[in-house]
Amino acid sequence: MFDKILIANRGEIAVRIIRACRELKIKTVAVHSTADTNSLPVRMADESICIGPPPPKDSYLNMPNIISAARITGADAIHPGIGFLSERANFAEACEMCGLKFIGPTAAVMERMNNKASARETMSKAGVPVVPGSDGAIASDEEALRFARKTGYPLLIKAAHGGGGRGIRLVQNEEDLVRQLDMARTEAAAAFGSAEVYLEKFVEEPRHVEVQVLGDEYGHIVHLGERECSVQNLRHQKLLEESPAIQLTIQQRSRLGEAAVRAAKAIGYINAGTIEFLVDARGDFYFMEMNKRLQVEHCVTEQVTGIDLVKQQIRVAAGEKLSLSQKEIKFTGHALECRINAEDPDRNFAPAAGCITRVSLPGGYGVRVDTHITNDYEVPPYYDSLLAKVIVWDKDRAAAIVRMQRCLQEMEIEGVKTNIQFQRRILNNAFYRRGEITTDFVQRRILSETREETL
Amino acid sequence: MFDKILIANRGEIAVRIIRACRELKIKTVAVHSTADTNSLPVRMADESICIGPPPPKDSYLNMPNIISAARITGADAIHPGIGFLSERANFAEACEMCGLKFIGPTAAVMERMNNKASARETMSKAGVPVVPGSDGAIASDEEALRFARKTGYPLLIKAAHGGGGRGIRLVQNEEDLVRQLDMARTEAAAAFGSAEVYLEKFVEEPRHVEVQVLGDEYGHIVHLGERECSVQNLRHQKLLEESPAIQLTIQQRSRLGEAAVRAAKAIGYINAGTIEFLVDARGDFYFMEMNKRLQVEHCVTEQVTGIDLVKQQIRVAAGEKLSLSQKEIKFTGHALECRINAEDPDRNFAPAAGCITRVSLPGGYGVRVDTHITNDYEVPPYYDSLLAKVIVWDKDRAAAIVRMQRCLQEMEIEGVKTNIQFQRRILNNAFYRRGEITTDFVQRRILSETREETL
Amino acid sequence: MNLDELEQLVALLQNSNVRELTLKQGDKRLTLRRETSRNDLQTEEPEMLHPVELNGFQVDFADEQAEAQAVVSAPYVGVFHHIRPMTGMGASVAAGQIMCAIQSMDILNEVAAPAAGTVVDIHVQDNQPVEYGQLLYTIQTKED
Amino acid sequence: MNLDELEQLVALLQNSNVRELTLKQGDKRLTLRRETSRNDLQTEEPEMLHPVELNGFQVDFADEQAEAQAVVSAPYVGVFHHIRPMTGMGASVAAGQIMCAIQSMDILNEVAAPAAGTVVDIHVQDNQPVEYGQLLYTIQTKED
Repeated sequence: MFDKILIANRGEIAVRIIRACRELKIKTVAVHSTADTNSLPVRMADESICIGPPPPKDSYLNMPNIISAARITGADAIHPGIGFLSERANFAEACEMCGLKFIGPTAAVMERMNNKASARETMSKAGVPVVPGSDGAIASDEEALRFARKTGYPLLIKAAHGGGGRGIRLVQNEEDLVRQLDMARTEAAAAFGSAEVYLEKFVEEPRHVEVQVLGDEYGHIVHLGERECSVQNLRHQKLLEESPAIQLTIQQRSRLGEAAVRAAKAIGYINAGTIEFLVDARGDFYFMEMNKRLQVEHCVTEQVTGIDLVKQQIRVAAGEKLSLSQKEIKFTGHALECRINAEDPDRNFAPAAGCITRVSLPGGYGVRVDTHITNDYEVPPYYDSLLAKVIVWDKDRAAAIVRMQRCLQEMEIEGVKTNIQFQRRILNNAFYRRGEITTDFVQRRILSETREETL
Repeated sequence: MFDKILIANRGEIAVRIIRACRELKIKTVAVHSTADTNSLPVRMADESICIGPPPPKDSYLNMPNIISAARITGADAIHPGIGFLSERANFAEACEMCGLKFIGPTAAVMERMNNKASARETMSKAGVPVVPGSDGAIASDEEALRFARKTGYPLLIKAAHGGGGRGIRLVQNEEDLVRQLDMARTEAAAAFGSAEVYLEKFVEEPRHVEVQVLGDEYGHIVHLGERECSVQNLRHQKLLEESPAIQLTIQQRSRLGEAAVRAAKAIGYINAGTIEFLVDARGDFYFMEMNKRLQVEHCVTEQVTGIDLVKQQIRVAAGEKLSLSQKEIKFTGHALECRINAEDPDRNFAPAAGCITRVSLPGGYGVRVDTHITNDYEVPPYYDSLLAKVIVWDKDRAAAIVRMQRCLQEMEIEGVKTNIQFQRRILNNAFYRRGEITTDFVQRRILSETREETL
Repeated sequence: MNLDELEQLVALLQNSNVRELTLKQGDKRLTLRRETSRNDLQTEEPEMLHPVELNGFQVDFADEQAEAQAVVSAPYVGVFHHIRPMTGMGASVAAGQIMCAIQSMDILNEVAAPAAGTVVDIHVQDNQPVEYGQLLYTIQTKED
Repeated sequence: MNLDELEQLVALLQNSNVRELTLKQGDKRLTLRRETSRNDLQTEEPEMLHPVELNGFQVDFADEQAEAQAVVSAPYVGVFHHIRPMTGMGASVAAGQIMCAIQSMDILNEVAAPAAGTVVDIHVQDNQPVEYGQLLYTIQTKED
């Protein structure tokens, strides 16, 4: 087992990782920008190292300073957390070259999945359903038109190296296709460093369901069930996640889990990862992409399985064998997570910064709060807007929703605008309550309601 | 179901009950003394009523004011919480007379168990093992001597109407017995209003293990497993509780559970209650007493069973049938609870009062905190010293201990003295770790160590 | 009570023509008195300030006039009832005289005047539910 | 930064013979200047105040003399190394002159002087690990 882990991240996820390390009796090093000098993870960690000024590119994305920080503190592993360097193959490679264990998949695995077109191919070969699409990158307009005639409209043009909902265009007909193909290539080249694009059938009214997998270095891979993540804002950022997914039969759920394990096995995946699927109205599912790291919403999986994912990540990275067999992993009850963000729902969810003058967190039975905020915390304007995750568990979904409502009623944050009220509106929504959520839920059921109210 | 519940209590347990009510969509009335006007339960409840000045006898024990508060607010039930009026048969009776549902057992059941000697008899008849003792109250010195010769020393003299470890004398031999019997009678008369005393065999090096039971109005009674509560301070106040109990075989655990259900059935028990047992080194157990209310440590039972006890109490009181069968109640993992008190371990655990200038609570996976304290909370000197309960869950006891250590390392309370460091010493203790805990654990393994250190 | 709150109170006192201010919380009590010259007092209009809540503290104001007042607050939780004859505005009461009753658990608990004087304010209405400590009457205990 | 902290700083400034005080947090900066008469200044002894941490803010003090100082802080995380010849106490440096190196991932990154002057303080030792922003040298940029 490791003796000391450096956490190359900030905020609530850094706190989460420090807690896991402490329980494993592993010492911790927090790295931080000058904007986070007084942050909770810095105070909690055994050591801390300032790695640069506030802009992420100068600090949390500054590989030489982070690796150097690991060296001067004698850390033997780096946990990249979520975002920042967590999916950069070259960072994983640099860590290994410097004798530091990167807690995540190998650089080779990451690279294999970073090209979306080749990832699709791999999945398709492994028997994982993929959305009907072009065979790899589109070479010419003719090829695109041929595919479109075969598959039908609407279609999506996707940048091969895009991600997180960026670099995607919807086309409705032939004229549209030729015109947008050029624009998509130019945009992709500028945004992702590669002009490669591919075509995909547009799955209408889909749900976003993802499966958590966990693999060790000896080829043993299990899944920890799925998460329903269709409640997203207009920038495709998840707002509210739950496990298990709703409106799936037991058979559909186990097919999803098996497909995810096949997918992870096909690429020799190691450590924690997530396979994202689009699920259509009939419950048919299509591989979307793989997240080669921990997810913000990993907590709902922990609550229904009783498995501490971050500890598992660390154990697997230390070369331990996975002690879990698929059969032993049981799912109990229903978990929900609300992301509480510093943002202004009345101003198009613009990120809010400022000083939190008072914070009152919910608590009690079936409630977990993961956060880095405290009274007098200064929300820096440089990073993502996540302030806290409120996670609840109960026997079933209806009870979990009621518990979450109780928690958001208790929760108070003063000094910055938050989306607490907005989350309460989601929980109150009749469609949400019935589980009628597709990825356009927020726009269709919540924001449209606001527009109607203001008319 | 009830429309509005009045909570006749304060502090963390009032918060706990308000949360359960909210999740059941029941409105709440908090009553409070003038010392608790700005307390968290008062702020959380839908309504609040001041019921008197700070001394408990004038406020939280003031039956006319509390019942009157329920009437003027239109509450239809009263939850008495823990302590205060929760085990007063005449309060339960007064509630019923005024058309208010008392959330707890009936007055008749309470009275049946309030006399210790008759309670022993009832238990013994129901096949629940009791400590060998005199048949009811001792009528004469001769009877006492006869019993002592038959049973052997050491023996205990107990006041029939005592409780909570008060009114108990240990005698080692015949001369001692006669002399102490007189003193015990005089003391009992003064303290408990009755001179009745009885004799009991002294169980050496016992553990305190208690079983949670839950019964509805239709005679259906289940148990929710047991709790190990041997870690107590010198005033027999529990400090750290866990579930399941340690060092018991599966057979012993199920015998305990069955005995508790028999005990509850024998007296026609309704609502949540706890049967306390002494367990000796061989795992043999003896009925000690019954707590006819919720316990502070109910949370560890909730964590290992996934059952919300306070909601069950309310449902049962509303006349619902228990929806749980004994078979369906499953126990998963291990839970610990540390009571964080405002007290000074260096001054014989004297209660501390004052203003909490800063509080930082632990959080994350497997952690629950039940508390009423906030930044700037003024700890009043009139009530018990409980500030917060930190409850952790994990797969097994060793992992739960590590998680609790992590939590107490995170937890910070400034402004008043607390027992956080003292709890950390218990968790570090090798005997505690091995599960070698008897009711004298704190004195023998922790405080003796302090004396040695200071020598 | 922290320094900030105290400063607020001092500011409140300084900007007012109130000479004395008392805070109560539980059985704690803090009184602030303003230094005034005779001149000041003569130019001031007598003014009555009602008790207010400030950060959860009950604050009673007292000036030269108000020092001659007594308040009657509810010693029970229950429903306020006038008695016959009703103790109305301007009524003279003797110390110990029954002024009203609070019905609690079907019992009518009588409430007596703490001092002799004239009723200058009635803060509750007939049949109104009252909590412990709720203000019922203000009595002017001195003749002007 | 809240009002309380600001008040502390103002008090600090008023009770000192420091004329100017600068706070930095991230890229924010706050400067407080005390009004002084010429007389005051003449009776004051020049005094050097080292930067301190106050509530997590780095506070640099500047008086008439200190305004003529520049600090060199670590632009990289790594191990501090003197160069040959070593930039010692009292050494004169030109703007842009290499003063030391920080080894980061096996690469020696050179650190240049931000201004010409004389080294009046060296805050680290050879082979010492340093974090970003750690103070390395103080340079007196004006001749006395």
